[in-house]
Amino acid sequence: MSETLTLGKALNLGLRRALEDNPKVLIMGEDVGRLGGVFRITDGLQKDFGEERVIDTPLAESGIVGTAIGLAIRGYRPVCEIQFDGFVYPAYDQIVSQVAKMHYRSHGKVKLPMVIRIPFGGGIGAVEHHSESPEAYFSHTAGLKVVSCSNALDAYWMIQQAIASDDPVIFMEPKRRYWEKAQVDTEGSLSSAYPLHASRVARPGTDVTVLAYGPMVRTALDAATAAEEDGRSIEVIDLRSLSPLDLGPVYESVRRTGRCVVVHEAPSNLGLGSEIAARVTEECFYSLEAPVLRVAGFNTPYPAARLEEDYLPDLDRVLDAVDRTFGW
Amino acid sequence: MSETLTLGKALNLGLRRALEDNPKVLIMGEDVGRLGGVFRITDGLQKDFGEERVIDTPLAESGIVGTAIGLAIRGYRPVCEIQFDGFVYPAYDQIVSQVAKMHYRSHGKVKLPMVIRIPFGGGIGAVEHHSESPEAYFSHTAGLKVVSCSNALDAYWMIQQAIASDDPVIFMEPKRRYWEKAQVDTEGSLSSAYPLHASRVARPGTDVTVLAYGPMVRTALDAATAAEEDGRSIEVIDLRSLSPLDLGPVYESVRRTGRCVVVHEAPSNLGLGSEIAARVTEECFYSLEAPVLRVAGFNTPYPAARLEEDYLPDLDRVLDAVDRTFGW
Amino acid sequence: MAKGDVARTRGRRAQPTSAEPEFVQLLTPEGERVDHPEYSVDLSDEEYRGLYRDLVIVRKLDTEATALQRQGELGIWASLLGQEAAQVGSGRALRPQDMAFPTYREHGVLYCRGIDPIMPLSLFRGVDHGAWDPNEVKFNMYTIVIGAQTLHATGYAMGVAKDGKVGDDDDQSEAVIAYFGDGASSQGDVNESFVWASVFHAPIVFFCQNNQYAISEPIERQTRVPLYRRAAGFGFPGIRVDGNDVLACYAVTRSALDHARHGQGPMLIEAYTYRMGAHTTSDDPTRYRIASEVEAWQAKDPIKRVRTFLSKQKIADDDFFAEVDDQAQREATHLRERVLSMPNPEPLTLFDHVYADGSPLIDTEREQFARYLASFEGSAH
Amino acid sequence: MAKGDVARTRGRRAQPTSAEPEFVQLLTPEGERVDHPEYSVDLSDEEYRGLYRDLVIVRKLDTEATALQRQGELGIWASLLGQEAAQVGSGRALRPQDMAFPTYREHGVLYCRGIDPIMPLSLFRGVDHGAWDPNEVKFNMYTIVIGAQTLHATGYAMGVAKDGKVGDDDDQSEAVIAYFGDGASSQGDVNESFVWASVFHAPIVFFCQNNQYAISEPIERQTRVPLYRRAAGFGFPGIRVDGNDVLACYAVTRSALDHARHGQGPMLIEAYTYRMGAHTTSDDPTRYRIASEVEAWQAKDPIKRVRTFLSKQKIADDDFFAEVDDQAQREATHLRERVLSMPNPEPLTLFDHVYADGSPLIDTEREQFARYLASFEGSAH
Ligand SMILES: Cc1ncc(C[n+]2csc(CCOP(=O)(O)OP(=O)(O)O)c2C)c(N)n1
Ligand SMILES: Cc1ncc(C[n+]2csc(CCOP(=O)(O)OP(=O)(O)O)c2C)c(N)n1
Ligand SMILES: [Mg+2]
Ligand SMILES: [Mg+2]
Repeated sequence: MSETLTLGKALNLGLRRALEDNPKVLIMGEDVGRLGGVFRITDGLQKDFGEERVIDTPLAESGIVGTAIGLAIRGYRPVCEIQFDGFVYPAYDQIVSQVAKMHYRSHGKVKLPMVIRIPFGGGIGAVEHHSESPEAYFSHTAGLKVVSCSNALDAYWMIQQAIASDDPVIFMEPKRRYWEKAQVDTEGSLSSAYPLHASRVARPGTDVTVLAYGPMVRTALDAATAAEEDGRSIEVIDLRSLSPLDLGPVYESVRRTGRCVVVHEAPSNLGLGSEIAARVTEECFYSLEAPVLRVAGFNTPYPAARLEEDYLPDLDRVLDAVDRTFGW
Repeated sequence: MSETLTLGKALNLGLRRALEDNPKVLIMGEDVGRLGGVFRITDGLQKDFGEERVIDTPLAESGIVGTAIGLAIRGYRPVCEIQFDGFVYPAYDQIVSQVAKMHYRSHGKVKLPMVIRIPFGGGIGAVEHHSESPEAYFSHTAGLKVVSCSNALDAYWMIQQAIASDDPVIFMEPKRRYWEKAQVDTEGSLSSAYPLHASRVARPGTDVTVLAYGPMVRTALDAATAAEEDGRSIEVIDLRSLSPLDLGPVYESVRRTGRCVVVHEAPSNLGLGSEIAARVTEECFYSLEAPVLRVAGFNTPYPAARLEEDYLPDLDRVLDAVDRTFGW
Repeated sequence: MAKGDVARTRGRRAQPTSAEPEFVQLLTPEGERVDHPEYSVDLSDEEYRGLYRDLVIVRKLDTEATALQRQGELGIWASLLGQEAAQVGSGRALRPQDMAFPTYREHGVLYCRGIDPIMPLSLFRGVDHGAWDPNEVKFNMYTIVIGAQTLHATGYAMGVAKDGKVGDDDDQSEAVIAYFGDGASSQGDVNESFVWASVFHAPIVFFCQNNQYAISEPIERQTRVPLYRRAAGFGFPGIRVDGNDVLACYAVTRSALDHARHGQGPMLIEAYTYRMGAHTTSDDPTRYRIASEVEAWQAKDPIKRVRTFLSKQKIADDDFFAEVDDQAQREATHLRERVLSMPNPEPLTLFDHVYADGSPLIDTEREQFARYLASFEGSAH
Repeated sequence: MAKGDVARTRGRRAQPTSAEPEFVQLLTPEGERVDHPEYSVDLSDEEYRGLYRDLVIVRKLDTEATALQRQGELGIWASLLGQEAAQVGSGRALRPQDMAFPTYREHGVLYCRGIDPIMPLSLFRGVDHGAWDPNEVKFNMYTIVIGAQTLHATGYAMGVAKDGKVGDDDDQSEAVIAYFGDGASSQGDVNESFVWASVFHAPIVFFCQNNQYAISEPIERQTRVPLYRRAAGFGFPGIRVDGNDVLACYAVTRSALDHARHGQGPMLIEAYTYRMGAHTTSDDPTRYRIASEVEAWQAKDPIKRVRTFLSKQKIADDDFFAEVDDQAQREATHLRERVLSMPNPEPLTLFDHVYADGSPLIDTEREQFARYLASFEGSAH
């Protein structure tokens, strides 16, 4: 049946269903148990599934990911929660040198079906280290898969698909959208859900292609709505999968529109926009009316909360870039 | 006076001179003292400058970088050696969340004049984790500066400039070129040396612009020599500074040649080539005869030694890409 | 079965909390002065009153900050409520030349260093990330990444030794104190800092405020044995002190700092205390701990015992207590006024101080963004 | 002055190495069986001879591998020379159902698990990164990143407990052993694994081969006190064993593993031994240690003492020793033959196994590279 859910609640229900469907699924992290996580994404799960499956861990991210690897080798499917984006770095070595390489190292004899959930991005007025966008660090790492949901419906299905995947998945959650509501049909089977590693046209359009993922999809859609009033038709594509990228629909779109703008919160320099710009230019060289433009966080550390509105891409900056693709 | 030096020996002499010129300069890392480093880059320095300045540390990279931060706050200028590229990740949190952010966090009141030396890249027939190219992880990180030397002359001066810099510098050393010789004029002052954060035309040309840094500069130059025999003139630019990038000379070149190829060992996906392709396309949109092409490591974990010749970009793959820019 | 064990460990408190903890105490919750074979304090009445004044003021300022957050004037606040004795005792034990590396909760230590309590509030208001000079105030910026500062402190202490600032002269030689929490004790960085401090014989005191919780996680999620015992395995002494006893915290920290400054190496102090409030203003402790536990600790309040002692010993009278309350109120009001009048940062300042030597990329972005903002001038935006 | 101290610590050996180390020993370097209050072994003559056979063979295979590297048949080799007793003793203590997590040097443990010694040589030859199935052979792939495997082992052990495989039945219940070195003890990961193992009461034995060096760095660069003492501060027992005494290593490891499998939690064993050879074939130990130190340890050779014991006790005669040498030689020759005949991997295999479910990006690259390679067919390339 279909219900109206916040993105956070959809994740919670998705995790619950994964715990129900497979006894090997574990949830582990800081404060995920009794507290239900600082964002309450695991709310009620320890109460219902017990401390053996929903585990409050010691305070050390390398330990969380490192022991999850061992549990995965033993046959479990751990879902690790990193409390905030800025605290994933102590686990970086285990993620880059172990999680990403184990399958390759073993010639496929060791699978690490683990998920690392990371609430990411800014816009919640937090202090330092609580608003980072580290996705490029993971997308650049061969052996990892990286996805990001932008709405409650995707949140519900994508978290289950990530857990079902035999590859390790970095699951980027748009924390500032946790409270946004959408209709979610919780019936149906995983297999019939929209594919995990496929991008999706979130709003069809004809004049320019705007790409976004996670928290910026809403921003892009708002920009499209605003642009419509000015009689400009923006096609918004939700990338969803950040590694591997699914750019087929993007190429198709750009060949039609001839214009492309990529939006993300992460700094522009070596952010996903750079890879997408490079590939789109290679694939659509003769269709482009203007270079692929990027609307991104500035190349500074994430600033203090009272500056984040200026730092973060917003509707106006997206429209400004769209305009520039026409003025080129 | 001018002498013929290997790249490794030039680094050793540059470090020696830095230790002589400033009593606050320290060298710290695993095996850097009595052994002189596994690549002997710090050979003889502990003997001459003592254990208080050339420090064999416990075996923990986060500890090396974390204590170096404290030493820098105290007024020292630590030069940390990470033994191999693949072992920098345990220090990633200290680098990304502390080294990169301290100056910003303090509004410039805390300077961290530290250098993190990383022998990087493949081609030496090593086992896993000894042939990584992690530079994009650092270049994407605002607050860090990243450079890479490609020859003995640059090695000698750039390491001294990096140590003299009041910003933290990630110093990427092309380990497989440690034994390559060049003429080095060790006279003269730092201030008169070629700027640290400037790219340089390594070989002028007219038909196509090939960009490289670190170990791939030699490969690009060899390709240029080979191409010359086919009557094709390749301009090779040594990027030298990976953050910030100095692309002015690149734009100037590409406007002349209309063709651009970027070469690096790191995986193509979100490697420096993607950022460079995006910017060059933005700046030289109407000059490009073909999209900027990338010759890079494949998007797999670094393979076993007996596969690395296939994995690594070589002269033929560079020429193949050059050809494709003409066939577009 | 281990399976059962794992479950059981969750329900049961680790030894230290179940049994009466073995710790250094000089002032009981009832306000009785007790002796300890190794540690003692011999303070003047003025000094006793000074400690009381500090305790009351830091609590008052903390309460004010919590109120400011509730009223939307701060983005978040990490309250020290219940930890005043640990912070005032250790803070007052520092000599002027000593350097402190705090977490994000050491407002009391900061105050005892003679630093204006307004200094960290811009961080909690979201105006900046700290923006003070650690060397100027001998107090590092707050560090939010758990445990990271313990390595910075250790490196700094190595520098102190290199500078030849370790020795017998208490007014010249320097020591370093690194603050961290019970949860932080699980981080690799903290344990690595123990390795470094020991191997390099650094003049540092590790001061762990075991306030029983890491957000929602009780101490037994981090250890089965008292934390102070961690030190011995790294080659230096560890000791537990009653973290709600300002005299014990002062005495033990003072001696540990001098031990370090004299060249006798590092020490670990576990201040056994309790976080009376929420982890931060974003936290809801009722989800994970019961009222009776909090009440039990109320009886061990760090301020009440000092007041009782001062009265009993006739070191202070009601006029004094009233005067302290007035001063606390004045300082709180003054703090509030200055928080309310804090200007918001100018948009373009977000590009400042990324690098000491600048960067063309940042310069270009600043310039482009300035032009972009200008393009809205006059418009509705 | 700490400055002096820092310097001095470098010259001086830490306590354990200066004084005769306190450790469990059952067989002296002179081949005398000695008793220990807590630990004993009661082996049949056959078993004694078996241990000797293992020791001789693993050393012979190791010597062969070193020779293969010298001849350019291996890219690098990490020799276990001098550590045979620690590896054979602990390796033989494992029960069939137990799981081992090695570093990159545990060739002897691997052999005692009944695994074909050819298994890891493809890694050292540069043919692959390991490519074996840890669960099939109950022996994890070699881990090169120092310390990382201790967390994997701990997580695996948590899984053992979750599976209800901890209990009194020695044939059913499982234990895990994690190998690491003295240098690794400084890594955050290793200390975090101690925290996890203790808090979750995991059925794991941490087996640290203290071979006195981390490449060129002597043990006092990692600790001032014996490493086995590290455990107590994390809440579980630690013990030091004569790492050159195969009987002591066997007895102590056996009991620690059973202690763990029975649900009594983790233990740390420090095997006090010595790396007789270079760190790896790329290393030159003459740069950092003196011959006399090596000679002193030669006198404590792990094999010589067993041979003496077997002879004295008439458990084995010269025919037996000769037969063992023959078998070792045969196995070494067989190993060499198989190394020489190892095929090089096909270029396109570098794209295999990046992902379990594949990736379009990899598929495209494989296809393009195949076309690229084909374009050279017939050409000089
Ligand atoms: C590396 C890292 N992981 C997670 C967090 C989120 N976090 C902030 S405070 C905290 C608990 C800290 O507990 P403790 O060390 O006991 O200090 P306390 O807050 O109790 O003073 C956590 C998990 C963080 N700041 N840094
Ligand atoms: C994280 C990391 N840092 C550095 C290295 C390089 N390295 C390989 S072995 C080694 C020394 C290890 O010493 P120890 O732990 O005592 O083990 P041993 O080699 O003596 O058996 C070092 C520094 C590494 N492999 N991993
Ligand atoms: Mg706490
Ligand atoms: Mg060792």
